[in-house]
Amino acid sequence: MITLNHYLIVSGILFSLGLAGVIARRNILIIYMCLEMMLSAANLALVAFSRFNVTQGLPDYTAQALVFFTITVAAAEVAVGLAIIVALYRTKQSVEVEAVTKLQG
Amino acid sequence: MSPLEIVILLPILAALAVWLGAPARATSIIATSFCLGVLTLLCVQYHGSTGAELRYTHSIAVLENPAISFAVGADGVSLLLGLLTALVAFAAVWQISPEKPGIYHIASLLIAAGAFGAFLCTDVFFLYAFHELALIPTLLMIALHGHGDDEHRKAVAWKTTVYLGAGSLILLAGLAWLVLEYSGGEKLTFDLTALKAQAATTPLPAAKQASIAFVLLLGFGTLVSLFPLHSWAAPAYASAPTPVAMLHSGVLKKFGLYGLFRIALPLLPQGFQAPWVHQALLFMLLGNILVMGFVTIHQKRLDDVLASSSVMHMGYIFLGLAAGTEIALRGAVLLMFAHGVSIALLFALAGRLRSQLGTLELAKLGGLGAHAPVFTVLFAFGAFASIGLPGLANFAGEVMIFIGSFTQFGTDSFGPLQWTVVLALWGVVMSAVYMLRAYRSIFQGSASTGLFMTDPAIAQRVPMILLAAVLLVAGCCPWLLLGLLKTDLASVTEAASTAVHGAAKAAAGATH
Amino acid sequence: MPEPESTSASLPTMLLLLPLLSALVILLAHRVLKGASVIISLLSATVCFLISLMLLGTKDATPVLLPFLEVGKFKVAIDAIIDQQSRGMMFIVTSIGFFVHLFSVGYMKEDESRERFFGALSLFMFSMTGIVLAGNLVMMFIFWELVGLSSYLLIGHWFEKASAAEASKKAFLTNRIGDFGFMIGILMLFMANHGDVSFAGLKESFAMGPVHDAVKIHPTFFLIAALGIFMGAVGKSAQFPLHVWLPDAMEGPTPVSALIHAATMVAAGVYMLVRCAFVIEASPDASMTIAWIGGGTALMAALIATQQNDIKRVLAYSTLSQLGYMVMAVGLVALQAGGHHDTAAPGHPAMFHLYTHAFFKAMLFLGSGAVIYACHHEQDIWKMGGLARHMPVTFVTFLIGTASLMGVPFITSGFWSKEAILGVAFEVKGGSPLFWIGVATALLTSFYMTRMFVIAFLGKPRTDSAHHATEAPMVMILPLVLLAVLTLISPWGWAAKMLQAMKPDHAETHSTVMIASIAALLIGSGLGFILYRGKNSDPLASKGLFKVFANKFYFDELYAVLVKVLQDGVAWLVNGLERIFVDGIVARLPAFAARRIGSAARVLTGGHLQGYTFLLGAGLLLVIYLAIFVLPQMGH
Amino acid sequence: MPPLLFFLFALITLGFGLNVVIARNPVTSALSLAVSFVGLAALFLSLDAFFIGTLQVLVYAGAVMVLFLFIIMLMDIKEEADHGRTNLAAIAAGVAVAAILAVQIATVSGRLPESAATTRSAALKLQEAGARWEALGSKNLPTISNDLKAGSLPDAKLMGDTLFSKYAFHLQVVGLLLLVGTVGVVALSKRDKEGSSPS
Amino acid sequence: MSVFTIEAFLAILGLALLLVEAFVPQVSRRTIAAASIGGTALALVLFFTAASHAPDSLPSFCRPWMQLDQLALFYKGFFLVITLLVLWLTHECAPYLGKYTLEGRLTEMFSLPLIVCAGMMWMAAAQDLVTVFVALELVTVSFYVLVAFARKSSLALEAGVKYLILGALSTGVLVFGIAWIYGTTGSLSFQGIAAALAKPGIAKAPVLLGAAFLLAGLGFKVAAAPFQSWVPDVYQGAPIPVTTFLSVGSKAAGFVVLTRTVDALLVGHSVIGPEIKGLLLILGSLTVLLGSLPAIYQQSVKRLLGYSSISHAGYLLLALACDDSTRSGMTSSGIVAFYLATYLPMTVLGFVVLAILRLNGGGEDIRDFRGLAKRSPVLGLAMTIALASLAGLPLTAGFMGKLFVFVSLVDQAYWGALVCAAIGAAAGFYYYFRTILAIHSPETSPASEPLKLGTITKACTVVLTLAILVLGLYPKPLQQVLSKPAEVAAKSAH
Repeated sequence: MITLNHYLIVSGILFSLGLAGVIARRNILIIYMCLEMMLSAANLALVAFSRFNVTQGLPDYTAQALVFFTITVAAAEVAVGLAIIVALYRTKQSVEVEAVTKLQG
Repeated sequence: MSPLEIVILLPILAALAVWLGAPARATSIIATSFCLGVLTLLCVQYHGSTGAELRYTHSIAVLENPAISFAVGADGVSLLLGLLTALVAFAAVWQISPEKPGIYHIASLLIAAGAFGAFLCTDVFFLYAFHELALIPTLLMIALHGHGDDEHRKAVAWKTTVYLGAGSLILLAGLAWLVLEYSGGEKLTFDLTALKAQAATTPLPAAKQASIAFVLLLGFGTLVSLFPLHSWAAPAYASAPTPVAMLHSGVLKKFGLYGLFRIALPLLPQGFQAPWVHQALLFMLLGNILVMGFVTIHQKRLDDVLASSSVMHMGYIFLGLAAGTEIALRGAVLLMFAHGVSIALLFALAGRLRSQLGTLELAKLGGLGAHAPVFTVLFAFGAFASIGLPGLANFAGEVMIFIGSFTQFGTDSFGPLQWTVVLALWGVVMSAVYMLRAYRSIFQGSASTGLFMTDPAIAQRVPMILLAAVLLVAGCCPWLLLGLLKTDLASVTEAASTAVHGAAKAAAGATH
Repeated sequence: MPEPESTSASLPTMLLLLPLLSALVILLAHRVLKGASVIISLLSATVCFLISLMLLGTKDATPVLLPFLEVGKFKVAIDAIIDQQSRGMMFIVTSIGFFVHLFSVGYMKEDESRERFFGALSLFMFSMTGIVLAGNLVMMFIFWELVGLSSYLLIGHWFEKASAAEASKKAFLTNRIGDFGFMIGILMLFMANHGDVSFAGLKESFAMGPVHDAVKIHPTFFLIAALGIFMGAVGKSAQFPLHVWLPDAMEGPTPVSALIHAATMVAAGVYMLVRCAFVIEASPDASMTIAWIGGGTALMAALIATQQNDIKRVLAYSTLSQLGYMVMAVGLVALQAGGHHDTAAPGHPAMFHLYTHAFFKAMLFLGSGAVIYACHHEQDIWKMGGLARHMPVTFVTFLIGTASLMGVPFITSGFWSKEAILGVAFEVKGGSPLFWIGVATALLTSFYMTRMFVIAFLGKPRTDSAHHATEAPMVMILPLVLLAVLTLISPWGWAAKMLQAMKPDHAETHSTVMIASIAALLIGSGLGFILYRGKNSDPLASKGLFKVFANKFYFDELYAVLVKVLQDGVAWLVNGLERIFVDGIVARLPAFAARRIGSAARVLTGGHLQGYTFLLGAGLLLVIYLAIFVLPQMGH
Repeated sequence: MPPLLFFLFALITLGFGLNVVIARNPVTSALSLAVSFVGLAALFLSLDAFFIGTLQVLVYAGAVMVLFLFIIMLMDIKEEADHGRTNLAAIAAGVAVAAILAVQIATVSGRLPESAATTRSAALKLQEAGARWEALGSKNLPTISNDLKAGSLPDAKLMGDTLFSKYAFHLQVVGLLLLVGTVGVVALSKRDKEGSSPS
Repeated sequence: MSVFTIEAFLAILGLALLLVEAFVPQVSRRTIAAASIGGTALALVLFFTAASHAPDSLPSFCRPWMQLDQLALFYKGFFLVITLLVLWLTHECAPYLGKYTLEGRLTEMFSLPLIVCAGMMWMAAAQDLVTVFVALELVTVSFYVLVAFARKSSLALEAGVKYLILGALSTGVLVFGIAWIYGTTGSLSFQGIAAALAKPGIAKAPVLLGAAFLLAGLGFKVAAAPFQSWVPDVYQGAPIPVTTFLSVGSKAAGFVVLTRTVDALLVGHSVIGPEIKGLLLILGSLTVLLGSLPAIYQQSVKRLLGYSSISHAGYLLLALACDDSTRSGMTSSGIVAFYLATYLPMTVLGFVVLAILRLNGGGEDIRDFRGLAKRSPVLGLAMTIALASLAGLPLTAGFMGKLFVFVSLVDQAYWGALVCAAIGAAAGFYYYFRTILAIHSPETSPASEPLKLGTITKACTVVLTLAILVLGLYPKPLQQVLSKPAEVAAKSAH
């Protein structure tokens, strides 16, 4: 049978994959995609927990509401993020992390 | 409103006025002389009092829990140190030459205010806080207007600042610990009287007292340049502009000693009784006396000699505190006063020497005694006072400290404390060596070519003559000062003297 | 401030106050006063002399003049002991002081800064009076140091001269070393006697009080205490090994040498030891040590004196030698008393010798001053000669002094006092080596005094200055004459009694002693006369052992090395170690570490986004690791 | 959901997720992400979260991914420029961190008491819930209690109820957030009239 | 007045300003600035008049996720004040900021802070993680825009990108943490979490995993090590008003949430209490050190203030760890709030001076401060006091904050953390005083003409300086405000 553990492990692996991408990739766009992946992994964990936290015979919808908000917020974040990335691209002609190393020390 | 509050606030207001454009010299001289007058009057009024309670108290609550209040109050010890502050501050601002920028006066006034606050506040919080008021003025004065080349004096300024800062943080931790342990019930209090009351009714276990005492020793010790935490002091005084050197070495440094005397000893009698703390203190103060004695002998410039000697002499005051007997403690207080006056006088003279001749290199000076007899006599006053010549202020203090350490006779009479005194006495010889050496090479012998100086004009002599006169009067009539110290030490001594004997016994027990 | 109790307090008070006032007035107003300073100082010395004469007739008392320090039970007052010892010493001090003042008026006439000189003289008078009157150890120490200061000022009077400056410094520092021991001694006595450092209290305590028993339980403690006290005397009375300053002190003006470095201050050590006799008596080992150091110094100084050519140095070493004699006497008497001290003992050989020596040595010094003055500040005896004819009065007084010093039997004071000391040495068990040392010293004394006298006063003038020498002026001659009178009368019973000379009245005189000393005198002076009569240079010079004498046993060289190695070398080393270790470990190492760590930590903010994300990830791992795998295991 | 299906969708989610991370071409990454999200949506469905699953497909796999692709196309980004070894450290670091993190999460996840719970052991009790809903009286939404009693989970309805009753305020805040996002996008991506920056 | 009025007013005002700008393009910047500043000031006035009776007016539907305790009210006031200051600063900086924004437009700079303020005020009252998340994201997303707003400056853009990526990463971590906390405790509300953690049977490791993620996510917001690396870069790159807002507002917002979370995790006999405390101590100590030591090397004052902000976050974390120490009259949350209140005037003052120098053509480096005391004595003194306060010198506000932290640490006998705090403070003496030294140095900076200050600027400077001194010398009123929750909590506990 598929247990909560399975879901959590999938969520954990997905989160880790995202983190690996964030650290390893140089393309800011892909980094951003990986961030979305991490967010989704968190959502998976939330949904799984909400399903197995049966309250009064039903899944806990407060957690699912949080997932709803997460998705919405993520969408807004993506919009703003992409706008910033576009602005970066316009000035630097690049979306690689090497384009942003002036501030340091 | 207590007169002490006026004394504390007046220099700050004067500094503010100077900053706003008031005539610097006049303002600061008026302010400091007013403080001097007030404190002299208070001393006269207080003289001979035997009541242990504080006088001229007034307090304004700043916080209720922890109970912190801007509380002032004084007994003989604080009045004496306040008087010292006023004297040195007056001398310091007077001798600033008029062409110097206003920051000289502002810094001097702020340092003086800090010292006043530290000596006259009875709340641990403000006592601590006021001392720190001097930190930035000191930094600025040494780094911007100090002696030596730019890089050197900045390095010295930083060393001093960070060292003192770090020391005061250790101190803060220690004080916080003390306050936490001694505040009865749920509420913290920084009020010294309340803390003392609590210490009297429910003393802490001895082991804990010892730990706190040690932390406080390190904290206060850094501010007093207790060996081996002293290495900031000598370069700082040597590099500091004259008024700062006078105020810092003469007055501000005494804060650490005052703190130990006022806070640590009465609240943690058994802490200093603990053999390890006691012996650590003896070891460190011997470091001050002997190591710094040799270091001073090695110095080749007058400012370095004075600066190192100032560090060295702290050892004697610590010795008085370590002995903890009534005689020794009073001796320590006397010596604080005397050392403050003498070193301030010496730094004032060294400052003048530097400004006239441009060098303080002993090898380059010589024969000034013939050109500037008054100057020479004044210097001799300072120098001989600092080597503990009877008739000048330092002697009475030193001798009381020594004698105070030799009060118990018995099978174990020659404990670590007594051996320390014997070694410390050798320091008296060493201080004569370097002081006379300096005196010899500056004033005696034949004058070096191109170095010519004259006696200061009458107006410029005022502060120096004042300080020299105080040295003489206090030296010939130490009972005048002792009259201020009639009973205040009872609480300290009762606890501390048992402490010392306990420590001596314990140490003797350990050696057998 | 307690009211002075009638006359017993008023005389000592005036004795202290007058010179102090004089010194202060001169210090503050010498610019205005100019020459009047001299008068003020002289006046104060005169009045003091008169007061001390009045004092001679007073009864014993111990008035308190002024409270100095008072803490609880511990009291140090400026008080006074008035007894035979102090009255006699006061007479010496004030009389010689007065004469020297008088002499100085002439001697220092041309000096530009004679106000300073007289001011310092007054200061000295004040300090010395204090020592004499001191009723307790702390007060004694206070004035002890103050005489050191005045001595410093007076030796360094001509401070532009490097040698004078160095000599004054040396004197002060050497005395400080002595005072180091003195202070330890005082502290130990303070401790033993539970806070009472008055001589009266201590004496009582040693006799029957708590200390009486403690002495038996802690003999080492009291040995050290006694030696500590003695160390003070070693410094002040220039005993071996701290004797090196006294000859150098001759850099000061000659009247100073007469007053301070011959008659009074250097004798203060002996005075103090006699005051503390009960302490020394309590410890036979200490007594023995003291006696031997005294004897050793006496012999050593006498040997050195045989090869000195500077008239003042000869006298200085002679002073050393005689002080050694006195110190030896102190030790011997203490050994003799050995705890069964007879409180009623009227005299003391050391004090008696001090007494007689003070007058004739002061006279000799003043005489040498007159000679130097006459010879235009020439001090080398080989450049004098034949002065007897040019300076008859000086010659006569000098002759009296020399005879006294050599101990010409029966008529000179020196004979009686020296005899008393040798007598004690002879009597005391185990004192015979010291007795023979004493005799040898007496022989040498006769020898070098004869040598000096013969070279300087007899024969023909060797230089122009000696040739044109004339008798000194009246103000300088008068003191010489008066001192000569005092020298002559002082040993005689009635005078000794009146002047409180503390002459011991020995019932018996040992013939051995008498014979030995007369033989020593004859052999010594005879040899001197034969060797040096009509010589233009020293026949013994640079011959083997005599070279060692001439070079003062190389003490100065040895000490120079010691100072260089033990003081400057150690100072250099300590300074370096302090820089490296203390400053390094406490200050520079943490600063360095903070800067390095800070610098290294800047890598964390190196500007690379990937680095930041990695750090975030790694930080996350760290936090999880800590939270789950480390902290729960730590147990709280 | 049968285990087989779970593993299938988990594999899709993770496999394409991996492809996002390792693909050289951003377009591939974006498309893989979309597929991965679809797999994820299926997993949501398996957890009875139909509404969220739908949302995941609509918002993420649909709107967001389109946005990404749009931007990629707009910028005409090709493959990541090959900087050779410089990336190696970053890759190693990323892999290491991710691996450790995954292990940590997996370890801890096993220690969760409920980790062995299955959809069967934590079965939903729809009938009971329906009864309780009905008992709520005036607050009862009949449509929900009817569905529940009929034995089906009215996921969207329940979600709606939660959002509009309990989290009505949050919903408005999120609305504000979206508005801010819009404003931000406009402010940040509007062309400069001076036209200093070429596109 | 409803509890939402002020927040709603601010949000609507923000949106209205955007609309005005969109539809009436000719409206002047001054008008917009005046509207936003005036609006905030009005909100502040309203807040103070309404604050006293606000707790009673909480409608029942929001009771599960909202609370209006003393702490919430304090933070709301705090956010209003900082917003007002930031808006004023934005207005001051407008002349030079306009050079870097599109067509010199700054409307968003005036409107977004209002929305941020509303978000932060909601955060202050949040009672569950959903609310926290939503409000936090409102703030964060707005900040993405604000940081990158001066996009003609490549540094601002770079800061924007860095903040964006790392911020999003931290959001992911935060949500993951929320998920696990929810999964293990079965609740999203702080009360529920606390209740669940008080049960002894709960498995520790999973809760700790969730807590670790949560702390990491929030740690990023408050600039705690090892999540601090973005701070210096972003602070340096962002426009001065935004940096000010970030360093004071955003940090305070982070700390409200952290306070609430930590309270929930530590309350009573929480099974994971010791671990959380340990974690906070370690992170706090690390933060102090990693904030202070690299700061020694900084040449840019703006960046220096970034490091300073990190090290202050460290002290705040240490204060949070001393949860049991209530002897100093305040709970740990009270101390944190107090510390932040002292942190506000000194930091803002620092940025104000930076802004004034910038406006007069100066740079942001320490050497640009040389001779400031001569160029403008008032600014010189104010900056000196601000820096002294930042360094924690007694008689200034900064010392009072540090004192409470030190006392708590000693009370709990956290010696290791105390040593780190002391090292950090000692290093602080160096790097803060370096600027003071430059200010009073007789050598002049590249620009050396006297600085002319407007009346309002001068007034603001003086007020902020006085605030530092008053908080340092007479902290009683503030502490009274903050010590009430302790009493309430004590009552409710019995």
